[in-house]
Amino acid sequence: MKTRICTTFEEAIEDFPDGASLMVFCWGVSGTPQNLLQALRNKGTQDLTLITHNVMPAFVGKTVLWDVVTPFMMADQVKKLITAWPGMSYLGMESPMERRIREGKTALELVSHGILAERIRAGGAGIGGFYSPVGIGTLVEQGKEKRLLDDGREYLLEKPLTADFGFIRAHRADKLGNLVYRGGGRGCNPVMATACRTVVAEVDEIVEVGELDPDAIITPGIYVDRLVRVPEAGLGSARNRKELLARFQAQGKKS
Amino acid sequence: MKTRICTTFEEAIEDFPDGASLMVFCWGVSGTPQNLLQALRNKGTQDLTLITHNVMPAFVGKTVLWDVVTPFMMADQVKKLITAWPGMSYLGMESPMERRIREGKTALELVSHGILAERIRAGGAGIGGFYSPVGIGTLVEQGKEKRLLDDGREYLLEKPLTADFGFIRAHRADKLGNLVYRGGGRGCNPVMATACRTVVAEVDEIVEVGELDPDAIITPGIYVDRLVRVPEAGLGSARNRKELLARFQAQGKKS
Amino acid sequence: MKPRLLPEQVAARAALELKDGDYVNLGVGIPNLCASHLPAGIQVAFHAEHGVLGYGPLLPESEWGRADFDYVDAGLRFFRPRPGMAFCDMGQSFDMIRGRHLDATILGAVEVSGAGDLANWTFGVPESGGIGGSMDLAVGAKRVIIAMEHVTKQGKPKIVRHCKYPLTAKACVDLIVSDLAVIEVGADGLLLKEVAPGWTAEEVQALTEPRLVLDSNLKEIQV
Amino acid sequence: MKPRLLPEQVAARAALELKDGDYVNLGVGIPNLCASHLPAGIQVAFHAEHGVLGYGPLLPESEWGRADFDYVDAGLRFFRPRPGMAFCDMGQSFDMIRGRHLDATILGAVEVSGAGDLANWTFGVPESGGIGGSMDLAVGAKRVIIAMEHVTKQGKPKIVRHCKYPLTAKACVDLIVSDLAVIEVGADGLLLKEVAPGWTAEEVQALTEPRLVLDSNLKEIQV
Repeated sequence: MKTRICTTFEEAIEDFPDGASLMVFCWGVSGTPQNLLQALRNKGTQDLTLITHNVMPAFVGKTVLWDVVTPFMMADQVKKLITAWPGMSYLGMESPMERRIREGKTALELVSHGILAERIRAGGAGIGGFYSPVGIGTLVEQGKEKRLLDDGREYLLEKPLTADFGFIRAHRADKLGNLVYRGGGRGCNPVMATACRTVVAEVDEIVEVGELDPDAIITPGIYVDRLVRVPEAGLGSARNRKELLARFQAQGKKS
Repeated sequence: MKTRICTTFEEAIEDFPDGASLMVFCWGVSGTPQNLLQALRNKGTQDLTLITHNVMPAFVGKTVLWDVVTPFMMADQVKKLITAWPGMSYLGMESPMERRIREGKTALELVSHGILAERIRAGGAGIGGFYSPVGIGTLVEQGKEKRLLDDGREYLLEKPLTADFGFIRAHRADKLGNLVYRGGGRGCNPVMATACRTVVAEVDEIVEVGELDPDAIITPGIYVDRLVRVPEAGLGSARNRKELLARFQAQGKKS
Repeated sequence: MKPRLLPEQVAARAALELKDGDYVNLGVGIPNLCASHLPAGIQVAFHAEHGVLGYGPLLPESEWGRADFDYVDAGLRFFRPRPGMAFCDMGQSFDMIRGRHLDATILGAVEVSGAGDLANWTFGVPESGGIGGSMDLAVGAKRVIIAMEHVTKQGKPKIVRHCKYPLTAKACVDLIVSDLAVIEVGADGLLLKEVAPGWTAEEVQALTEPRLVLDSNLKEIQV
Repeated sequence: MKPRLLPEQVAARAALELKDGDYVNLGVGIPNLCASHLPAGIQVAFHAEHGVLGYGPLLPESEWGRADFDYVDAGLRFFRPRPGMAFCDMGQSFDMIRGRHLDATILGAVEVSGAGDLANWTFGVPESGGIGGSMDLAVGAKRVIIAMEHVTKQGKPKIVRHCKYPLTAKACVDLIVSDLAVIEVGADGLLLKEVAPGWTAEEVQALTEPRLVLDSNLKEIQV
């Protein structure tokens, strides 16, 4: 299917309904589709099933960057959460997501980082399930088939994950939707792009077809349904990152 | 573990014993570690378990390029073959490998291309097994657990594959063993590099650390044990490829 | 004998099933001809199993002096590089297939059954040829289109009640485009949608083992 | 109270376990300090879960003006780019871990049992923190080294008969380096190999729940 280039984030998610499932990666500022998340927050979409690695705000050192938009800010929109890191109490602060989980408003499915990535990969790659050596003898065993395989080790049967929408943050795209990433911002973005019915990517730059090195493309356009360019001062843009750092350094000097 | 740079192909495989298992990719001239294969042929190693996609010679149009070294040339060294394409009779020619299979000298495990790749990936990624939708109702079902999963589809349980040695063909390496590939020569090389105890890569060029773009490295050095540079006129080198084409074109004009 | 569609015409008719922007894998034989017979104005990205997406047209033999062995398709034929193409590893290539990301595959067939079972990877014993990527494609592509001759060289039906040859996949075929007809495989069996110019439904039925249901809007193939 | 090893000394002793060319993942806390206390002359490639291999040293706060948010470690700390580093996706990053490609991981612990069971991801209920990559690392790394304080802030043993806190993995720990001792986890239980300067085996045993077997070559920790 053809990749569509959208001019606004609102347009890119206009058909995102209440109750839909969403995959999104976040490693602080890096790899996080902040503009799409903000559009979804503004839209007020409810009852999300959210699949994400960590529900934490962005931080530098011990300072939280509250104006960086992450899944942490979306707690009241989430009905079900699948994650490896739901809470913040271990850092001395009960987070909104954690509170909702305790109050029974958000259901929690706890996974490890690696098994979350692998379940998403399985979802994107048409695998019905896989036997994982991770989590044997721990609480993630609950409700899962445990099996001794030929190699004499025990494994858990893990099921694939897919979602209705995937929000992707990449560095550059061409007009066919081929994507490249920058540094650790790659994260789980490429895997998530394979496992969602509608994949929307926000990128720093959209270049002409042929400008990306075909040997270096990480996510081929086959996986990408919609593209939006992050505006010059948009969330996560080069300028926005510079401002975040400058503001943070100024605070540091004051204190 | 540190990547070792070897000066000869012989040195790179000197500890390859009879009876070992080997993974190797081949797409004609492309992606095939011809020099390592030739060294193993010269060494005369016996009783190999060979894991490869196709046992076919290289060809252009309908002309076979007999001096391109592929697993096809190694039939008499192979005790067990795991492949998606063992024979050539469908092209009107019984191949040596096929003959050995018929004579019971080589055991055959037939797989599909995709499931072979996925089993190798599982081997490299510590997956105990996976449920595949491919092959239901066909002869690859034999001996495999068939299971109806939650989505109402039937799946086969497929087991991981690993090997003692992996021969890899890449384009460029740095001295840490980071690899990049060229075009379709990538093939199954990156997946095989994850699933073998000893991974030996032959490459067109070995560059200094830092010369490869970290966002474009396909196989990180963690997977690569030994490196050998293909000499200027070595098998599969730019010069060798040019000569193959020129010779082939000359033949074409004669006929 | 009455004229049938030429291989190029079968390919052109099959190619009509493709849409602008589709990602498609073509099998060997007639399917491969589809690349040169796309409907005007549509762009299709072709997928090759070993990890090539969106490659350009095949190099004519006169240009093999400029050929590049790393730019070959699944049949080892040289292609031209094309802006926007992408390479991936073979594992990722089959993830695309198995994960239902390819819009369509056009494959050849030895036999297709009335239930849409497909046999297309060997005429005989397993070791005489190979499965290749056919099982993965037949199971994984969103749409499986068969482009083939309607009968064998000996004139026997290739659309049969039950396949005799080793299967590629069960109930996987969506549409058959032959040199005589276009047939949709549905829950109720085979629906004859189009016949080759000059051919009647009865004549096509006579060369087809399972019973064909006639589409209410039966047409002549336009090529 | 008798002096114990400082966190930096624990890290330095744990880092002695690493070899030139190793690929290593470091957990938060004392383990992270190992990066700055490698033995002279060895190079180690550090792995971060989200897909970074071989990154450079952390940026001191004075250089945060040049920081890059795409160059952060697993704890969101800025690192310097380093020649030879490589990025991959998070799936591939965990393939490395689960597939036993990492030579070692050095992790912190809440508790370690005499059988090498590890608890290190939550002090309480599951939703209060997270598993992160700890379960994958504990199961997948070729060698699991724990670097920690020997007892809790309240002076209770952290090396226990049975873990009370939710487990990270069973029987996964190979070696414990604490501020009092170096203890190998073997098939026969815990082998006390080294004690901190000024400490006796008996004193270490008194702060350790399971019985320690004394290595025939018991030494003082050299830091």
